[in-house]
Amino acid sequence: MKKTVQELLLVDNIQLNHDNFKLVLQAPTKLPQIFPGQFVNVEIKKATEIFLRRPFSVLDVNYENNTFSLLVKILGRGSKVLTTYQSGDKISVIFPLGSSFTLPDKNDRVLLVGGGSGVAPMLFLAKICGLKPENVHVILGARSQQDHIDISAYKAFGNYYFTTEDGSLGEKGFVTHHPVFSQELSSFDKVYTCGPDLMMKAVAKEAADKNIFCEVSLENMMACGFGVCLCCVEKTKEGNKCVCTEGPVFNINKLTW
Amino acid sequence: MKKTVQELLLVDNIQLNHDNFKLVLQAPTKLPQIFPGQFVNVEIKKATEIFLRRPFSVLDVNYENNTFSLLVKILGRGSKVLTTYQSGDKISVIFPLGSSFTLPDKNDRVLLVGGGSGVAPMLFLAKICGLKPENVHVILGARSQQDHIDISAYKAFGNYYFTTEDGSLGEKGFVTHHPVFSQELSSFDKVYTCGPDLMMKAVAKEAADKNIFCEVSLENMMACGFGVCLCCVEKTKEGNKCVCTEGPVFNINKLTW
Amino acid sequence: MVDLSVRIKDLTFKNPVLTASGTCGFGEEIADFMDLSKLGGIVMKGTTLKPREGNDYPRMAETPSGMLNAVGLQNKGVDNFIQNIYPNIKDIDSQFIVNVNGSTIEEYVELTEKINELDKIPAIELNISCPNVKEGGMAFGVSCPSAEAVVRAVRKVYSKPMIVKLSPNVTNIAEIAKAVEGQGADAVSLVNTFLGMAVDANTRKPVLSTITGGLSGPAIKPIALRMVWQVYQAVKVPVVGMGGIMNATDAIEFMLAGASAVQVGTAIFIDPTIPVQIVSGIQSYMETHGIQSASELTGSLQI
Amino acid sequence: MVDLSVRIKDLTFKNPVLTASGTCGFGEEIADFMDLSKLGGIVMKGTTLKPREGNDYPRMAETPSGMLNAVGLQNKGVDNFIQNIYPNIKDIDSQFIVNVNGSTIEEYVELTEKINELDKIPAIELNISCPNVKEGGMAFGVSCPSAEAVVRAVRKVYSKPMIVKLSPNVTNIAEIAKAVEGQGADAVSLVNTFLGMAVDANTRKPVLSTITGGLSGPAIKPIALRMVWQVYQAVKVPVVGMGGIMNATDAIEFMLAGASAVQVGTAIFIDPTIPVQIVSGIQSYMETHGIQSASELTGSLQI
Ligand SMILES: Cc1cc2nc3c(=O)[nH]c(=O)nc-3n(C[C@H](O)[C@H](O)[C@H](O)COP(=O)(O)OP(=O)(O)OC[C@H]3O[C@@H](n4cnc5c(N)ncnc54)[C@H](O)[C@@H]3O)c2cc1C
Ligand SMILES: Cc1cc2nc3c(=O)[nH]c(=O)nc-3n(C[C@H](O)[C@H](O)[C@H](O)COP(=O)(O)OP(=O)(O)OC[C@H]3O[C@@H](n4cnc5c(N)ncnc54)[C@H](O)[C@@H]3O)c2cc1C
Ligand SMILES: Cc1cc2nc3c(=O)[nH]c(=O)nc-3n(C[C@H](O)[C@H](O)[C@H](O)COP(=O)(O)O)c2cc1C
Ligand SMILES: Cc1cc2nc3c(=O)[nH]c(=O)nc-3n(C[C@H](O)[C@H](O)[C@H](O)COP(=O)(O)O)c2cc1C
Ligand code: FES
Ligand code: FES
Repeated sequence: MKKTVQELLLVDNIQLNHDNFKLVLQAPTKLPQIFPGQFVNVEIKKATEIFLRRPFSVLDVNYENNTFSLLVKILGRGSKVLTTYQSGDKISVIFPLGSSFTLPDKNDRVLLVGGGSGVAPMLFLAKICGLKPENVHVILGARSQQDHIDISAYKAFGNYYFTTEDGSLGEKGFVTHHPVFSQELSSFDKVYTCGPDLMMKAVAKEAADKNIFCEVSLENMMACGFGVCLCCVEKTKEGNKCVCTEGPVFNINKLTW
Repeated sequence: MKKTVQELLLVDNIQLNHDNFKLVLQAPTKLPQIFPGQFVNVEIKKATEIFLRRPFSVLDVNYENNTFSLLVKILGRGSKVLTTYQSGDKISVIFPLGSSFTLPDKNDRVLLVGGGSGVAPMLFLAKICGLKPENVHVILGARSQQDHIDISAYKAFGNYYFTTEDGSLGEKGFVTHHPVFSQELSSFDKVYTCGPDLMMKAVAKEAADKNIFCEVSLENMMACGFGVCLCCVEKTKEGNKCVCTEGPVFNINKLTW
Repeated sequence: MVDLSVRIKDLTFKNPVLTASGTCGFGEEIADFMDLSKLGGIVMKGTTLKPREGNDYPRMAETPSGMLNAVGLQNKGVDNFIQNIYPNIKDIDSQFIVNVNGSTIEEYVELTEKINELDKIPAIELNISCPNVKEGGMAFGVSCPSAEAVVRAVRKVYSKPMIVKLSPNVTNIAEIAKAVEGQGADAVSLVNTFLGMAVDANTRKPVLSTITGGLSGPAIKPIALRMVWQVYQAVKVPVVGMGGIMNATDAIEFMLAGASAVQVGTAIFIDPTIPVQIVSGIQSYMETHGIQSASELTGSLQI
Repeated sequence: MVDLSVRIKDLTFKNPVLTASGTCGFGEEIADFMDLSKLGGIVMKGTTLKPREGNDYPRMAETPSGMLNAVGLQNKGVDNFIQNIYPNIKDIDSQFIVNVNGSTIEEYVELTEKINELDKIPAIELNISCPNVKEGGMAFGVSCPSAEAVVRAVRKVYSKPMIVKLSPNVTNIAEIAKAVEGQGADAVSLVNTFLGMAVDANTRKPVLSTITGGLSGPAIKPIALRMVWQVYQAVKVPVVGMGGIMNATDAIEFMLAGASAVQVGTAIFIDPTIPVQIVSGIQSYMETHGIQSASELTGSLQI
């Protein structure tokens, strides 16, 4: 898949909750195929202090309109300014970047576990994985109810469970405290996860214990996003690997976690 | 007059011609008195590459609304981004800065000569100098008709003459080619000018030749705008002077022009 | 209440935030914007024995996240300072430090002797690092022997706290710091500006009248921070850190890296209230992190 | 048609724009974004005799108008280069230059001997200025005797054009340039990164695993430009300029200050098409200013 730098048109910027926004970007020409786990690198010009681009996973693609969307969570200066962009603004984006999750086989039962902005690739994967909804189980974790976003647009593609640290929505605790983990984990053929490192490590451990195929999508500090700077390395069993080109999706067997 | 740094509200941004905009800023509290020739120093946050503030002369003040306006001409990166700000945006401004033109005496006949963005303090001076309109004569110069702005709001305060380099509006040539200079200059008690250096030097020379009181408002590269960096010096007969505190308005007798 | 005060030798600053020389005039110029007594100290505009006109215009170029200046120590000379400025500042409740400059060692000494007479000037900052003068200045600060010579000579005539301001335009700043410590410097301050240059591609000329100038502002912060950290490990005297500090977080970074106090320079041009904002920002940081005394921050970086 | 080509010794570059080592991989990684044959040359990722894993993560910190990196010469070693990379690049119509690194002089020499065998590698860039390795690297580049020793040894085994890449972390870069010129360098390239540091005030730890790293990007441009100008005046060999070049105007500034060619580094991370944009930007500039040959730009600053 050829990577390009393009000026995209921001066609929508929707606030999803107190710190999450959905940005919809339109390309002037036909979009290449983009898969869950892949990401884009966004230039944020409207801020005095931002120098490097900021990476964001793709949340969804609409090939008819040549649009794709990003789920942007306000973390620091860059993400904050990005959420103030308005429809009609042009944004320079490098895409598509990185590897995608291994799509499940036709009859797989899959568990998707997302937290924080890691929710984006999980929803995308649920939508396009092509499985029967009853075989797609998605656990989404957050600190509290107000940190969850409305996922009704994705409801049709699977079964959704929520956890919150304060118990304000769904199960109380971390994602791995959800009964799915204690009761049904062995029933899944594949586990996919994206979110905070600690969360992914906990999920990976559960999957590894039961010897279930598990892929995680790592987020780390990137300068380029397309494999030239060698800043984004993760220590793997085969030495340092670039997260932006050899990942961000890794099978947990490769990691030294 | 105490200088302050304040977050002002942009209440209006009106495009005046292809590269001139009028920005109206509102202070949360009572404005201090501001006089023609004084300027403000504006922070431009919405641009990756701007570090220092940008100085702009005050075009007009409305003490009832606590607003003042600036005439911003697009010159480079900062002024360009500034003109994209929208009503409702907050802008940090340091003001009021610098010295003002010496207000004319009650019965003076005055000639005001403005070019480029130097038009701003001339219009402001025409408006508030308190003279009978027949004693206020304003020559505004520009490259061509499209570079002039609509000055109808100031019509009542004086007599306006235009020059353009291509002859598309008013007299053809530079401001000093206007017949007022060759025919009436001696009839004025005071000459004020603001605009490109070359223009001001030409005006100053004419006034000096006839021994007429003449003040110019200098624009140079400023880092601070309030007298601490010593970057904005102009060589005067009394040594280097700070344009931002000892000017920007100087009597031509002091300059080494 | 957390204790913001810090000490350099026997001199106490009510908080670790000073304004940097050449960026705050003599204090008066920024008094409109803040109560000067809220500052730990004010390092005044570089002073010389005789008046100096400074360099020709243009003296400034904006650069990415920074600026070049080529002011060249414009000042009215020490006698004017004593007669016209000292009387106005001597009763303000802050520490006013004179930034001492010379083209020759004799000039440094003679100037310091005059400053020594001023009761209410508690310390000097000996500037051996100005990149914008033809004689003296940075030339003294880029080799150990010449730096030592100036410090030794001035030390003989000055017994109050002497802060020596170092140039970053050197291979090994820690060596220079050790050298001046060896000659009796009570503290070192760093960094002065980096020698830089700006070119106007359109006119094909240098932007500054002096061709090169001194680079300051956030652009230099990572290098300045590294130098403070290196010097902190090399010397025993306190380090005053500066270079691109724009907010309390930046100031804290310098203190963690080893600074006992910081100076805020170019940031003042962007917003003259930044120094006092930094004072309160450090205070909240200390409260949040349960730090009792500002001096605990110094060098507390966890490696 | 203006003539964009420039020469270093007997080597012709079709235009003065090269990509900088460590910022463009081996060319392949940026081939999606541009036609590599539009570039004057490609200086490939720093290569060592033996494979290197580089430093631990985190290796990067964003800084005002720049970034720190602490990659530490991660690469698969020269044999891997010869077997797996050289075959892919040797037919691309640009100049592929190997950036040569070593911990010891022997390593530099042995590596260079291997590169010497490769017909389609027309030149090496001898890196004596990497700030991110424990041994060798910058240590060679910050003193004249050690810089001379490496260059002398490598010169003996390599007769094609040798560009020596200088460290900016020195008091007098012109001296180092003269020293390596004296040992037979055919050109000097500058600057490599500045040694800098980033601190996380929240965790009270350094941001980089290696504490210090190399600063690059527009932040350093004013200093790099000054160094190019100083070196240009000091040596007769061509100067390859770099440090924060983001657009054609920046590139032209370096050429006016004395660079015969430029390298574009960190800008590639922001937009990998910048190098080819710079090529056309220089062409328009030359057309506008009536300049026939790019080499006329070199050092044509009007003082
Ligand atoms: C492959 C990939 C995919 C991503 N997908 C998404 C997504 O879909 N939605 C989303 O909201 N975010 C996503 N992120 C994270 C996003 O890139 C960061 O939130 C963003 O760069 C923060 O920029 P900022 O300027 O707001 O924060 P800054 O002000 O730069 O940083 C704020 C704090 O966060 C830390 N930080 C910033 N970026 C990272 C990072 N990448 N890894 C670890 N720590 C970091 C900084 O060290 C700092 O302490 C992704 C990151 C990667 C690498
Ligand atoms: C006291 C004062 C009052 C001013 N009043 C007005 C006003 O009312 N309206 C208005 O539109 N402009 C005014 N200006 C000029 C205005 O400050 C500049 O146009 C603005 O700073 C340019 O910023 P920029 O980022 O757009 O240009 P940049 O990209 O920074 O510069 C573009 C080019 O213009 C040159 N340049 C920029 N600023 C100046 C300057 N101040 N003097 C000389 N050359 C300069 C630069 O060297 C560069 O070549 C005033 C300036 C001063 C000092
Ligand atoms: C316009 C200007 C003038 C300066 N004048 C002096 C001076 O007179 N004496 C001195 O020691 N340092 C002088 N400096 C250096 C500053 O004190 C400070 O060391 C430097 O700017 C780095 O800090 P900053 O990045 O916070 O500005 C000057 C800096 C600037 C920008
Ligand atoms: C991530 C990164 C890796 C680098 N690796 C090397 C290297 O391997 N060899 C080398 O000589 N320079 C290396 N450099 C330095 C660049 O080639 C260049 O000298 C420096 O970044 C300044 O130019 P710039 O500001 O355009 O990036 C590296 C720079 C960066 C940012
Ligand atoms: S971010 Fe540059 S190699 Fe991955
Ligand atoms: S702009 Fe700083 S003194 Fe005038």
